[in-house]
Amino acid sequence: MVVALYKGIFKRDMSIAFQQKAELIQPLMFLLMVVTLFPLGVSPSPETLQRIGPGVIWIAAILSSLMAMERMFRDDFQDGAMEQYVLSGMPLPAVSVVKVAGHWLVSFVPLLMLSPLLAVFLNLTVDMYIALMLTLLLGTPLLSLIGAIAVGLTVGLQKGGLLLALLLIPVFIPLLIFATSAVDSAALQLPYYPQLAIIAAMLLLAVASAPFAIAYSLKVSQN
Amino acid sequence: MWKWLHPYAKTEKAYRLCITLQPWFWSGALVCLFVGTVWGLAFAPQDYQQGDSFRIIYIHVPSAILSMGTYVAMAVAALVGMVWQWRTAYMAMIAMAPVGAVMTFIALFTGAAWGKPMWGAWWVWDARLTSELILLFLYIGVIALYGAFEDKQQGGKAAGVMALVGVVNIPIIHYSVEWWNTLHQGATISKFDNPSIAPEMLWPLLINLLGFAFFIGAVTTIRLRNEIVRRELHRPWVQALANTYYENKRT
Amino acid sequence: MSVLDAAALTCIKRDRTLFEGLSFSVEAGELVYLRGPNGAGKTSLLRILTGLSHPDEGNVFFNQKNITSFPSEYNAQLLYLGHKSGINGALSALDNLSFWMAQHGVKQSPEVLFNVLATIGLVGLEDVPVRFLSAGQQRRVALSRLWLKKAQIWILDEPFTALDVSGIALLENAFNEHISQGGIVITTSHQALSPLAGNHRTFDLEYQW
Amino acid sequence: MQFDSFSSFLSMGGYAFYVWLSFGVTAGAMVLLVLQSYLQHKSLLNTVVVEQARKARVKKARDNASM
Repeated sequence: MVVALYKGIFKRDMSIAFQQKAELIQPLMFLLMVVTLFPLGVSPSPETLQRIGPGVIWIAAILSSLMAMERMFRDDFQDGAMEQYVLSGMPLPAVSVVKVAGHWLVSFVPLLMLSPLLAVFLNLTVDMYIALMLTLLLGTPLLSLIGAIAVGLTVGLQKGGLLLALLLIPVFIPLLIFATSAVDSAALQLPYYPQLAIIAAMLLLAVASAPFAIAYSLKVSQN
Repeated sequence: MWKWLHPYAKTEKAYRLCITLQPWFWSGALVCLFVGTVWGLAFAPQDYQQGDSFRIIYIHVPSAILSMGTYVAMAVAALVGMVWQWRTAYMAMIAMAPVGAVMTFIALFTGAAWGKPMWGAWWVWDARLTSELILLFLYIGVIALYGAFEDKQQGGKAAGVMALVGVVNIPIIHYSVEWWNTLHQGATISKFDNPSIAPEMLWPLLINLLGFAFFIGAVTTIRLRNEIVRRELHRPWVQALANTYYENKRT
Repeated sequence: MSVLDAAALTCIKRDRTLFEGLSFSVEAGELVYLRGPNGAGKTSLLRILTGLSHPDEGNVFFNQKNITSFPSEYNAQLLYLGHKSGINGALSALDNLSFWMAQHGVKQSPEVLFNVLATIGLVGLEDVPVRFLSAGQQRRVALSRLWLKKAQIWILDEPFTALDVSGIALLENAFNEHISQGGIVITTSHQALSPLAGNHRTFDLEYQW
Repeated sequence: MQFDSFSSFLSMGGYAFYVWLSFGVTAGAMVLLVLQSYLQHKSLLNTVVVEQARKARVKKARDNASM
């Protein structure tokens, strides 16, 4: 019976997300355009693009995720659904995990599907692309989970958008460092499993602790 | 001035005009595309340098030209809508936008596929391909802006302004990208010029261009009819239209 | 025996004590009309009663059990409607209500939903995204949960806002029915309650500087 | 005819993959666009019929309410 409740929340989030398709596509277009700026700004020669490629893709992914992140709790908070969730007696950490999973599915999976095009734009080799995919697969849930904590805190504020970026960018730096170094070592045909293992460890830590932090931050902004 | 054009400002007349135009567009498109493609693929001579991969020109160049042409047509429709306050002009602009975006996508994809055997990479930051990509972003901007408005009337006006801003920027983007390309003239990217086209290569190209233009006209009329129905849902003539549509579908 | 008790509640918002040492109790079948000037802390008091926000001092008891230590029992019997309706604009009234009914574990068939929406005067608007409805109609969609979820305690914050005359009569009628069946209604409203809502106890909250 | 046999026509002088991919994607994009336009047309007419059904439902409710 309880699973049905969470399935209900997930289904509701999906239907709300698909009602507002534009809000899903816009961060992706932002990502594509930011990546397009680098060859124009830096240089179109394939060697330079390949060297800066991983960093460009990851930085653009983080920036575009910051834009989509706010949508996670904003609607539910503004129309009062968050209050009803708190009062519905369901454990808030579990509810927030369901909402974070829904948000990850809706905004990061399209990003993963777009990554081949970005790899072609920045002239990445096949092994670099595989490493990039692995780091994205492990890294983006981490972005969602940690991002949800900050979104929970700033959702009550009117001007939360930019503040969210200021809060989250420092926290995303370790992920950025290990992800880009993994792709760089893939470019040099070196093994990149240590970096992946560190990212996976950070993800597991987040999965274990973030839901409670999210639930607490939602309660704080409720008050 | 232009008295004969005024009746088409009213939506029902414009709807009827679309219905009469559509069969002509479709027949023109099918004939020209068939003739142009078969002629280009099978009968036109090979290019002495690139061999048969050159035949992609018969869809790349028409779609590239028409992607630019559709954007200009969109801007003209926006201007007409703005100056003479014609709602149908805005609807035509919105009908054209996705068609132009698809044309730009076709030009991009065929350009990349054509470049692959030459440059060895699926995507190269060649001047024309880059400005074509930026044009696609302009199209997506106009479509996204229109989609963001709940009140389609207001959305049409806003998208119209963006279309005009875009059309002013197209030449600026084109020349700055050209200059950027020559500036970064890396040894790896050989300046790829359109080979001088022999007459028997040119004819299928022109026919295909006409074919694509007819195709754009046909799809735009369908989408214009959609926009008109979407905006006039409660008008009696649309109700009658929907009922007759479902009557003959049911019998 | 009182069902809901507030013991020595104190609430301080932005360094201003809204109320201090506030105690009262509500028996079954009672309609409490919370009155007070703007800024007196009515909304804060209601949110403390529901457990949404915590008082600086004091506790709230439901059937003599502290609501912070036994939240699930209290939540099952509580229905709170704040200023924000809890209805998502992108979804239709039907989707919203069937979602909330499933969350409350109340199995409702579409017919019941359609009937409730009809009694609340929303015929023909059941499948329209809620954002296209007027403020009064959106308020009615939120209020239709009173008919759908069987909860003993109704805590309503300004439920009459944006309602027209027929809406107000409908709601007061529902109050009367609810308290006659032993329910509790605690509500605020910027206009006086008509006798249609049945006998009620007014509770005044002074504005404290 | 530029090609002596149909198979050499298909091979396109060794560039078969690129030529046929381009033509295929172009045809595909055009067909998808036309399909989307017609589906949109059908769904719009459908909304008109749904609107009429809604008006009938409201009128019926008002009639038996006023009875």
